[in-house]
Amino acid sequence: QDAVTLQLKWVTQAQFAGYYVAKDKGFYTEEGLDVTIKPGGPDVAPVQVLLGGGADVMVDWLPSALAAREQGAAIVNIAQPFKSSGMQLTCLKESGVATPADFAGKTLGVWFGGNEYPFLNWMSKLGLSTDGGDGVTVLKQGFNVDPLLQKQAACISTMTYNEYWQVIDAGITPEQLVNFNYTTEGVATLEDGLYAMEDKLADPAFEEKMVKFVRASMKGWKYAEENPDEAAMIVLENDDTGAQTEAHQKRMMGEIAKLTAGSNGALDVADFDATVAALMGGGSDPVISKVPEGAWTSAVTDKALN
Amino acid sequence: MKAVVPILTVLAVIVALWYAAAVWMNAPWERDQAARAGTAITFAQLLPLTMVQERPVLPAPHQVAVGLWEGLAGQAITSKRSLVYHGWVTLSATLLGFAIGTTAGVLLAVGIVHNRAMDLSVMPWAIASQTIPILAIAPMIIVVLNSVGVSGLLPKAIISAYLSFFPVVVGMVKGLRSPDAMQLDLLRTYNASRAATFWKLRLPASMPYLFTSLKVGIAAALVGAIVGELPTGAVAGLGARLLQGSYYGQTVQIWAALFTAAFAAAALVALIGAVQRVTLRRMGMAR
Amino acid sequence: MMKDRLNMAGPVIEARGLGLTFQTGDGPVHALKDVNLTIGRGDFVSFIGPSGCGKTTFLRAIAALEQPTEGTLTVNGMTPEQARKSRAYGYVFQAAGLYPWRTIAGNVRLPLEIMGFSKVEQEARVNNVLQLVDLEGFGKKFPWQLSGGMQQRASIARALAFDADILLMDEPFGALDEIVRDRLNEELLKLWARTGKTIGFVTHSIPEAVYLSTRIVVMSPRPGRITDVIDSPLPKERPLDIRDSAEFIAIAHRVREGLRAGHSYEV
Amino acid sequence: MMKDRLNMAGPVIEARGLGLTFQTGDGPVHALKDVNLTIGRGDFVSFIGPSGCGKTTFLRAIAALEQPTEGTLTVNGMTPEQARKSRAYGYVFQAAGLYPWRTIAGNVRLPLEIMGFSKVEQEARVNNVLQLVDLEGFGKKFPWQLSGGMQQRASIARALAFDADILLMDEPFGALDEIVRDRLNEELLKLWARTGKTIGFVTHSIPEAVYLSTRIVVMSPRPGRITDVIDSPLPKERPLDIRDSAEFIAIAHRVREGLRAGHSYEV
Amino acid sequence: MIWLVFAFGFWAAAWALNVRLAASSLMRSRAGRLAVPAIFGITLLVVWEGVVRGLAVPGVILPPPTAIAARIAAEVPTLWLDFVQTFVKGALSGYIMGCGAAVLVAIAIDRSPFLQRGLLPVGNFVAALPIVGIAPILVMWFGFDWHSKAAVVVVMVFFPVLVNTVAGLAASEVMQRDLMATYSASYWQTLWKLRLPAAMPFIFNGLKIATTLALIGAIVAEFFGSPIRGMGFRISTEVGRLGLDMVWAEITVAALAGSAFYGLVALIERGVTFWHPSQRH
Ligand SMILES: Nc1ncnc2c1ncn2[C@@H]1O[C@H](COP(=O)(O)OP(=O)(O)OP(=O)(O)O)[C@@H](O)[C@H]1O
Ligand SMILES: Nc1ncnc2c1ncn2[C@@H]1O[C@H](COP(=O)(O)OP(=O)(O)OP(=O)(O)O)[C@@H](O)[C@H]1O
Ligand SMILES: Cc1ncc(C[n+]2csc(CCO)c2C)c(N)n1
Ligand SMILES: [Mg+2]
Ligand SMILES: [Mg+2]
Repeated sequence: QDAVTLQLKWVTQAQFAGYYVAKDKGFYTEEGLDVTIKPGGPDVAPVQVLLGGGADVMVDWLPSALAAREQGAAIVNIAQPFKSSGMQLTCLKESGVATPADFAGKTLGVWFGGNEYPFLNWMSKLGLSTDGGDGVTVLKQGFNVDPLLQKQAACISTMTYNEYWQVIDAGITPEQLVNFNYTTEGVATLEDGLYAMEDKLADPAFEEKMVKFVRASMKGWKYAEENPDEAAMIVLENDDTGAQTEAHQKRMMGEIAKLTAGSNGALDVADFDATVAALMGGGSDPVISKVPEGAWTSAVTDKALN
Repeated sequence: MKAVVPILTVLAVIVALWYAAAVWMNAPWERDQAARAGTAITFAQLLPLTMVQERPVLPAPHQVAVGLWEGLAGQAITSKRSLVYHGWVTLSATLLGFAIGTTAGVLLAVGIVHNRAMDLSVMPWAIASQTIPILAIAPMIIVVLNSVGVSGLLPKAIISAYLSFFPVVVGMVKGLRSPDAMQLDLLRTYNASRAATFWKLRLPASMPYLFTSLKVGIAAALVGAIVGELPTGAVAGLGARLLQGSYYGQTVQIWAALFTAAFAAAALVALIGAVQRVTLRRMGMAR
Repeated sequence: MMKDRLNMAGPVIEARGLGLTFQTGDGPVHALKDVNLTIGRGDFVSFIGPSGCGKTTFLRAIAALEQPTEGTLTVNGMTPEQARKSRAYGYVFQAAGLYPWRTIAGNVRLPLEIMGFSKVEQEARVNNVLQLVDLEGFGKKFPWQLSGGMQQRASIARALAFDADILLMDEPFGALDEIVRDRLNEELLKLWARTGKTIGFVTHSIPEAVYLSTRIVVMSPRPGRITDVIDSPLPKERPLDIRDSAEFIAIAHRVREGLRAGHSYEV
Repeated sequence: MMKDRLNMAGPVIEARGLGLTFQTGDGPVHALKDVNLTIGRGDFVSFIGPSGCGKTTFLRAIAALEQPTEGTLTVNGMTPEQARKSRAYGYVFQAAGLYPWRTIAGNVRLPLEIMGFSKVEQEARVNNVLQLVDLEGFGKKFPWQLSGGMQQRASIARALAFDADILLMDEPFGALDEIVRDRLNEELLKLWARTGKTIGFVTHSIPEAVYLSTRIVVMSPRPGRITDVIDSPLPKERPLDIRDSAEFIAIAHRVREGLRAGHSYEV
Repeated sequence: MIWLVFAFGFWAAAWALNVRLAASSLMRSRAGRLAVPAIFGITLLVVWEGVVRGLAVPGVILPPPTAIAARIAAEVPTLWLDFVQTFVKGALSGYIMGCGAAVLVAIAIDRSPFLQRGLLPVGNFVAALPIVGIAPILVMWFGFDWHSKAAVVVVMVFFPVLVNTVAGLAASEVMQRDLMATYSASYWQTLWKLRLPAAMPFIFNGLKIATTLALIGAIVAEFFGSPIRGMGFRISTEVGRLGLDMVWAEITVAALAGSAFYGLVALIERGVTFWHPSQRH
């Protein structure tokens, strides 16, 4: 059995259901793989772990992966299970935000640590500066939705599958909220993809391992899409902290299924180019300065899916 | 024993203040909710609501108590929802880190006391090392150790050791230097070797300092273990509980984990205190 | 314990043109200057002089705890350092300085452990000296369980335990009241008579110096010099009431005069 | 400072059946028992007795620093507590106990600040008492820059600065060498003769007690009792060599005998 | 390999030099005493550089000191902005408030043994609450700007200073207090003229410990929500961007600022407690 270590971008939750399902249902074992799944968290930079040799493959967002690649980290997208973006900006209606034109002068909560690129890109498209003044005041949002509930920010970043529901659960009704979806605003970027080291991929044996891994993972994803409740329970069992709740994970799985629905695992080049274009158009301070070369490969998915 | 009444009194006052603060801090949310619903709310209606919020700004004491009770006693201790289980995960890293940190601290102190070059060069840098924000380098330590194949308990323990060695160094240097000139001169008149001076004078004389710094050190080790749990992917342990709690806005869970950590620290410190009393009494240094 | 028993005939301690200067923040302090003194085997020499005149410093130089800056100092014909290495002396500090984590017996045993006596020998000697200073039965107590006077005696026992030829005592009885002091003076004299040790003894008390010594060294301060060396004509056997004899009073008077001369005030 | 100058005729300090018991971990310690003593205005009373007999305790009780458990104690006809509040005494502790963060002048000035003397008055008094104890020129130094003897004198100056009627001194000269001690004894006598203060004085030295006092109180330990009160027939004018007079020696002898009786040994 | 050999060769040479320096008479001069730790520090940096280059450690895991130095030089304005936000606004204000409050509370409870017995154990318990748990709560309470950072610092420094001050207020000797009693001095006179001066060595012990705590507290609190400036903010975002040289640049600033802060307090201590034996050797 070949050992593979997967580094997640965040803590154990239904966002990564496909991998847990594949492990739990024995899809990996069928491929002859022994997969270890390492949860992430706000203090984990998956690229660092990958470069440090702590993992063979990781889940990351394309913007931060491309930024890392420009920093000299030779990582390559080998598969893209997520088709659509789940990121949005959620605002309290009472704060007076109805359209993006109302952002000026408001405080907006943003995730940093590699997740800030789509937002910065959007703001530069809107022509809003992000260092206060006549633009917007940016708040580095912590782990949760408190800034909105405590009215420290007019809007905060949420994922359709997670934080948005936390706001709802806290007792705020959808009618009291305004959502700005990144896809609708035309600034969506590719989210959870699978990445590996370029030099390791040059080794056919490793590539073969990745092929098996992607094939089994996609099987897991499709199973999860079809059996969301079971998938959620599998995730729950794998949560070592015991902090997740069943209701929340089931709902999250339902939302995640919408994002993975359009993907068979292969990267859609048009989506990739759209993300790159968005990142390069970031005004005076673009996220990446030149079109990335070799940042993705279809070699793995080609073999895995045929 | 005569401390019991004062402590209980102080606790009672704190709990009372805490309840008052809980009402005060949780009330705006209820008022906002009422306003959003377009209704008015009286204080009498509001009061009970502030005691039972799902995501309170400040949970009421009984909410924390219930959270603690469920976490500690309401689960099988092997359950992932048990605070005993998570407490043990953190505690094992704490103890290992404390052992490493104490050993390193004592050895460094011995070196500093016996070697002037070490004295002059190490001390300022030991101080500087403690001004480095541990949360910033903890992920790097984990990654670096990971890349050389070390994972699991040890990386956490090393972060915990990083925090606990410093008080031990400072205390032990002070302790090993605490013999006065006359006590040292006495051994010189016997032409005692450095080793004899160490074992028969410096080490016994340093015991009170050692225990004091061990108390500080073990509390620091616990904090280190918790910090070390965050960048390991928050798999298990009190740090993971804290993090997950804040991620999902489960205020009560944060507070329960927080209190468990503080109880653990208090228990560890008390344990060292007990060892200290026994040792010092044996040595005739406590009266 | 092979001590150097050569030079039985020669002087035990010999200082020639001895000087010792401390370098301090505000300039050098001349603690000793041009000190010449010869102490023979079996002498009981007292040092007396105003505060700060260098008595302690001189004793410490003999014990190689300070380094003279001028002149020569020999102990048993060796340098003080060599003598220290050969464990030639027992030193009683002004304060008892017992290690608080050791029992009384443990404290007395300390030098024996360090010098590698056998366990049996250690036990025997500890019992022996504790008896000598009237502390049998207190071996298992810790220092703080004893009165100041008892602690002082334990520290004397500690210095006697390994039976060094030379005994250096720095105001050993300073903290005791007159009656206890008298008693210990008698005991010390008896011990000295019995063992024939060479003793250097610092005191502030003129009667004590006269009562105990074969020679009294009077010192004066800034810089510390020897102003008078008085050989005592008193017999070796000295009952306490010898202090009322005319001879005694005469010597005491001479010491007092010497001291007063040294006190060219201000204190 | 309006001190209570009533009762000029009555006794200054009067103890009747005074007892003081400390409650300690291993049972009560009877520090004082059935102490009866009357001290009149202008008396110089010395307390002498073996270590632990309660001398300090008695002095502290007079100064209202300890609470007697039996009997009565009055100072100037008031309770010690009231007397303390009316700032009736200066107290010299056994150790100098200067505040290290204050200069010598600052230390002497301390009671004056507390009692609200004017700045000018403070300066004048500080200079005055520093001169009295031979420390002019050292006012700006810190305690650790002075020898032990000088510190001791500074603490005496501090107690004299505010001119209390009663002076309580607990072994004030214990740490000094004989010559300095003699000199300070003379000075103290002069001061006493000049000011007519009432002085309570603890010492371990028999000659000192005899030389200074109008009355000598001999105490014995466990429990602390007064075993002898000796009224001195010596004249108020006392040159140092009065100590060689037959009268002096006789009193000293009586004190020594009293002391020895108290020492029902072991130390 | 060459780099490794060079690094360890340098280490050995510098250590030998330090051993000689430490034994030499140069140690009496201030420059001599500064030279030894400086040489040691330089050695650490050289070994670091050598190891990173020798083992070809990727820059995104551990950058070499030269890269960090270059980044510091290039980013002075940003570093300054972060320093002001975190150190001046967060750490310093919290330090002053926390230490001030601790001393005042210590004086207040000093009058009551009852409160002391009750409050100190509870205080020790509160002091054991891990900062990583408290920080998110305080950020929720006090907002994301520097106020919450200052609050975290207040919580962190309060108890060490309180405990030390209480111990210090009890540190005057019986005899020194008795002296005041013989003067029939009032409570405030005794406090002002005796107990506070006598407590200073202890208070400064607490104040020194508090310096490093303050800086760490302010930085760590920024991990849990902050405006887009500050040392903690920069560190956490740059880790995500793999800007490790910038991370280390901030760490360097933190270490320098922390050591300087510590040094400053130690210097004030020297001035205030000049009379204490530990200051006089
Ligand atoms: N380590 C030192 N550094 C500087 N000066 C010193 C040191 N030790 C002693 N002195 C000075 O040397 C002189 C002699 O000191 P020493 O202790 O020998 O006096 P002493 O005669 O023993 O006095 P005492 O009767 O007070 O014990 C004093 O002036 C003292 O201040
Ligand atoms: N605070 C206390 N608690 C318990 N016992 C005490 C206390 N103070 C003094 N004693 C005891 O009271 C007795 C008398 O002590 P005190 O200090 O008055 O003796 P003293 O005559 O001054 O002796 P010295 O000559 O040693 O100064 C002693 O046995 C001592 O142990
Ligand atoms: C410091 C921090 N960074 C990111 C997120 C939000 N987050 C959690 S999961 C996820 C998507 C990838 O899993 C994102 C963006 C956060 N809450 N805190
Ligand atoms: Mg001396
Ligand atoms: Mg006394």
